[in-house]
Amino acid sequence: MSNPQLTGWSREQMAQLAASDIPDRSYVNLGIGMPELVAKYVPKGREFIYHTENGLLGMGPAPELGDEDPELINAGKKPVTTNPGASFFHHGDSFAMIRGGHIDICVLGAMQVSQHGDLANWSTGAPDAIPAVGGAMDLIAGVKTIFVITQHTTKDGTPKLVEQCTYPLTGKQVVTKIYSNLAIIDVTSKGFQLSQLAPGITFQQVADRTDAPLMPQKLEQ
Amino acid sequence: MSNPQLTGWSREQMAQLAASDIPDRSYVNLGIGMPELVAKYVPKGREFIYHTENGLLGMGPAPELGDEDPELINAGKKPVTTNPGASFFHHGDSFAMIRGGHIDICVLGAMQVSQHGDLANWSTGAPDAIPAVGGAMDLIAGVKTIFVITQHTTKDGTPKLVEQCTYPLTGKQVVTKIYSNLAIIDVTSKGFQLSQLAPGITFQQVADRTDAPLMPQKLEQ
Amino acid sequence: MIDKQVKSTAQAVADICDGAHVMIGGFGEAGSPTELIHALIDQGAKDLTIINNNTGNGEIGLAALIGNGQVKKMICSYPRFSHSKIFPKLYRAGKIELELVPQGTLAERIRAGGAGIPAFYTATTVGTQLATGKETRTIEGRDYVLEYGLKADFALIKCEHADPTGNLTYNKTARNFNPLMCMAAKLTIVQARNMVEVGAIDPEHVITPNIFVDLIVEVSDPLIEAQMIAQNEHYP
Amino acid sequence: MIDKQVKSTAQAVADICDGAHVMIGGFGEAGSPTELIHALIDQGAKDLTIINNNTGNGEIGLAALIGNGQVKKMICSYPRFSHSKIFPKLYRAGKIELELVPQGTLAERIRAGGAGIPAFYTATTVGTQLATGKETRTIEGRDYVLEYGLKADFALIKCEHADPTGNLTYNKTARNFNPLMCMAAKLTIVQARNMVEVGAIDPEHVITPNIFVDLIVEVSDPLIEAQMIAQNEHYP
Repeated sequence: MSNPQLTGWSREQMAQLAASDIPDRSYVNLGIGMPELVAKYVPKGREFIYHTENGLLGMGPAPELGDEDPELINAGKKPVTTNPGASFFHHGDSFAMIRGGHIDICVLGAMQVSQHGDLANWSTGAPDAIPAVGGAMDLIAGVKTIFVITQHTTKDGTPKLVEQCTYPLTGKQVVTKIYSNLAIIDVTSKGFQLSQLAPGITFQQVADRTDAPLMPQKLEQ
Repeated sequence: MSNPQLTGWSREQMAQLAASDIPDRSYVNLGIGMPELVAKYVPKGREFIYHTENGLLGMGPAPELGDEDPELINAGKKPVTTNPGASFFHHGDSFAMIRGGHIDICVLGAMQVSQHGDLANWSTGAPDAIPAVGGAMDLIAGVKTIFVITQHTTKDGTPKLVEQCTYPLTGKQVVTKIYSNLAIIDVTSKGFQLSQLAPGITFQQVADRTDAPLMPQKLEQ
Repeated sequence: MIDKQVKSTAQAVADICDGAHVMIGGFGEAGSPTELIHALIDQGAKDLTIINNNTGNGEIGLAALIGNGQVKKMICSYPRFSHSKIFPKLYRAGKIELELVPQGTLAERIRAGGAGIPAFYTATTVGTQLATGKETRTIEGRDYVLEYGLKADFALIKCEHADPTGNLTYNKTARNFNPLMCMAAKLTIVQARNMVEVGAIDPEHVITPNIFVDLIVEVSDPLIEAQMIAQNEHYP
Repeated sequence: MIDKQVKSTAQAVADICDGAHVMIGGFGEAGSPTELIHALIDQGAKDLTIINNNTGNGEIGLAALIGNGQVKKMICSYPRFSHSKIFPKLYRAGKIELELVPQGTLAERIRAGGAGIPAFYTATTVGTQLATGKETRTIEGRDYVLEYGLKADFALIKCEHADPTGNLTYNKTARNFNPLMCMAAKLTIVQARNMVEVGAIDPEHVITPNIFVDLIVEVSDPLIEAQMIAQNEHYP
C-alpha cells in the first residue's frame, strides 16, 4: 500500500467533533452505525431533539438490558427509549418533517462523497446486490444540513472522498461537512477545503488519501 | 305564471325519502340547509355515520339550548354534538376522506342540476357577488354518490332541472338522484328519469316544470 | 429543557413584517387565534397576505385586521358569512385581492407546503370556473388539475394544551387547519389555552409535534367571538 | 351499533384473492400483523403484490408468506436485513419482482392513494438511479420527480386498541405505515391487541377514524417475531 493507514481520531472523537458543530435546540436525525455515537456527545449547555424516521421525535438512548420494547425502535430497528416531550406519529407525518425541511441536521455514514457534495451511501451497484434504500434519499433531499462521518479511506486504503462518485448516488450536492478520522473537511462551491487536522496528521497525508483536490485551511482559521 | 306552484312533498318528507335510500352503515356528509334534515329520518334498523368536513366523524344532533360549544361545530358553523365512536381530525385528513372516496353519500342542495348530472350550487355568477365555494367542489369531486334535495323550481317558478346549467358549475356529471317536492328523479346516462311522483302530482306537471326531457318511470317499477 | 414561551402576544407577533404571508388557523371562530390577531392589529404590519378559510366576522379578529387596512390579499375558501361585512365591502371597492381556493384543496396545498411536496394533482374544480388557467392532466382516464403547495412566513395558531417545547393538542373541531398551518410556516406562533409541563401530554396524544412550533404564549381565557359579535364589539 | 368484528383471523382474510395487491403494516416487526399474515399463508392466495417497508425476517410472518411462494412482487424500501434470507434467495433466482421505493416516497404514495391524490412531485431520488424513467419537472428552480399514488385491494393492519366501529390507536413506533395503509386499501383488515367499548377511545385520541376500517379481529397476545427468530421458528 502506498498510503498506509493512519490512526487520527477515534470513532468516538469523530462523533464528538460532529456533535460540537450542532447548534443548540437543533432537530437532528442520526444515520445508522457511527452517526449514532453523536448522541453520546451533546455539548454542555445545548439540547438536541432526535428524530427517527420510523415515527418518533424525542428519541432517547438505548434501554437497559431487559427493558427493550419491540414496538419502540429506531430506524435501524434497534430498541430505544423516549425523552420527556417525545411524540409518536405515522410515516406520512415523519417524512413530512424530513421532506418539508423541518429537520435541521442529519449525520450520515458514506461510501463516497464527491468534491461537489454528492453522496453515495446506499448501494455498491454490484450486480448481485439486493438494492435497499430505506430513508437515505428522503433525508438527503429534505434535510437542510448534511454532515458525514466516515473513515477517510476504506480498509484497503481506497479514498472515499473523490472527484466523482463511482457508486450509485444517494443525492447530488448535499453534503455540507465531513468528519473523517484524519480531518474535518468543508464541502465548498470550489470543492473540498480542510477545516481541521487530527492530531499528528499533516495536510499532505490527508491530501494523499483524498482522490480530489484539497484546499488548505482558510487563513483566518 | 304559466306553471303555478304545486305543493307535493314537504321539506321534511323530501328529507325522509332521501334518508330511506341511504344504505345501512353508510358514511354520510350532509350539506348546509335542507340536507341537514336528513339526519332526523334514519330508517329503523339502519345506522349512518355523519361526517362534517371541518373535522368530525360521528357528528350528533344540535345540542340543547345552553349546551353549545363554540369549538364543536359543523361545516355550517352551527353547534353540534358527538355520537359515541366519534373522532376529531384536521382538515387534511378530513378532505382525504372526501377526496379519497371514503364518504359513501353526500346530500346537497342545488341551484341547478343538468340532465347530465352537472351540479351548480356555489355561485350565481352575478358580477357583484362575493365568490365563495367552501367544500362544495371537493365533495362533488370525491364522494361516490351525490343526492340532491331541492324545490323543483325557484320561488318564481323557474325550473332548477335543466338541459345545461347556466350558473357556474360545482362539478360535472356528478349527481345520482334528485329529491324534489314534486318527484324523485334519477339522473341516468340518457338524462332525467322519473322514479316516483309526489302524491297528487302528475308526470305532466313535473315535465312542465323541468327544463329538459323527462323520461317516465321504468315499467318494472 | 427547551422553552419556546414568550410573555405576551405583542412579543409573539413582533417579527411579523410588512408584506408577510401569514396563515391564520381556525374555521370561523373555532380555533381562531383572536388574541394573536389583535396583537397583530396593534403591531401594525401592512400589505399582508392572509391564508384562512374565511374572512372573519363582525368587527373583531380577522375581520378587524382586514378592516384596519393591513391585508392586501386573502387566500380562502369561503369569504361570505352572515356576520361577514368588512371583507365584502372592501372587495367590491377593489381594495383587497381574493384568491378563492376550494376548502379541501386549500387544506391539501397547506399540507403539501409543509410536507415538501411542491405540487400535486386533484380532481377538485375539474370542469369548473375555478380550474380556469390551471394545468390539467389525465391519469388513468380521469382528469385532474395541478395545484401548488402553499407556504407562509408566519402562522398564527390557537391550541388547547401546549408544553414549553411546543407539543400541542387542540379542542374538538377547533383543530381544523391549525396542525397543517403549523407545518407550513417558517415561524409558527401559538396561543395556548393551557400550558402544561413537558411530559404531561402523552406522546401518543400529541397532535402537533414540537418540531413545527417556534413561539408560544399562554392565553388562558380567550375571547369568545360569538359573544362579542352579539354585543357589537369591535377591535381596537 | 355498527360492529365490524369477525371471530377469527381465517374469516378476516377469507376474501383475499389470487393476484390481489395487499398492503401490510409494520416497520420490521413493530406493527406487523403477523397473525393475519399467517392466516393468509393458511388461506393460500397466490400471485400477490405486497406493499411493506421490508421483506420480513427469519421464516415467519412476511418472510414465510414470501417463502411459501405466494408473492409475485414486493413494493418496498428496504428488502435487506440481518435476518432477511428468504427474499434475497428468491430475488437472485429471478422468482420475485421488486419495486424499490424510498421510504418517504413509499409513505407519501400510500397517503396520496388514500387521500385521492393521483400523483405528486418530490425532490427525493432526483439525480439518482431511482429516478430513471421518471418524469421530472422544475418548480421554482428546483428539480422534482413525479410519483403516483398507491392503492391496494386489501390492507393487513396491527393496532393496539380498537372499538367495534373501527376506531384505532397504535402502540409507540408500531404506528409507522399502519394508519396510512388503512386509508389506501379497498378492504382494511385489522388485528387488535385490545378490543374496547365504543366511546372508550377519546375522540381526540383516535389515530385511525373508523371510516378507514372494514374488519377487525382481536389477537390479544400477538406473536413476538424477535423471540421466534431467536428460536429458529418457522411458519407453518
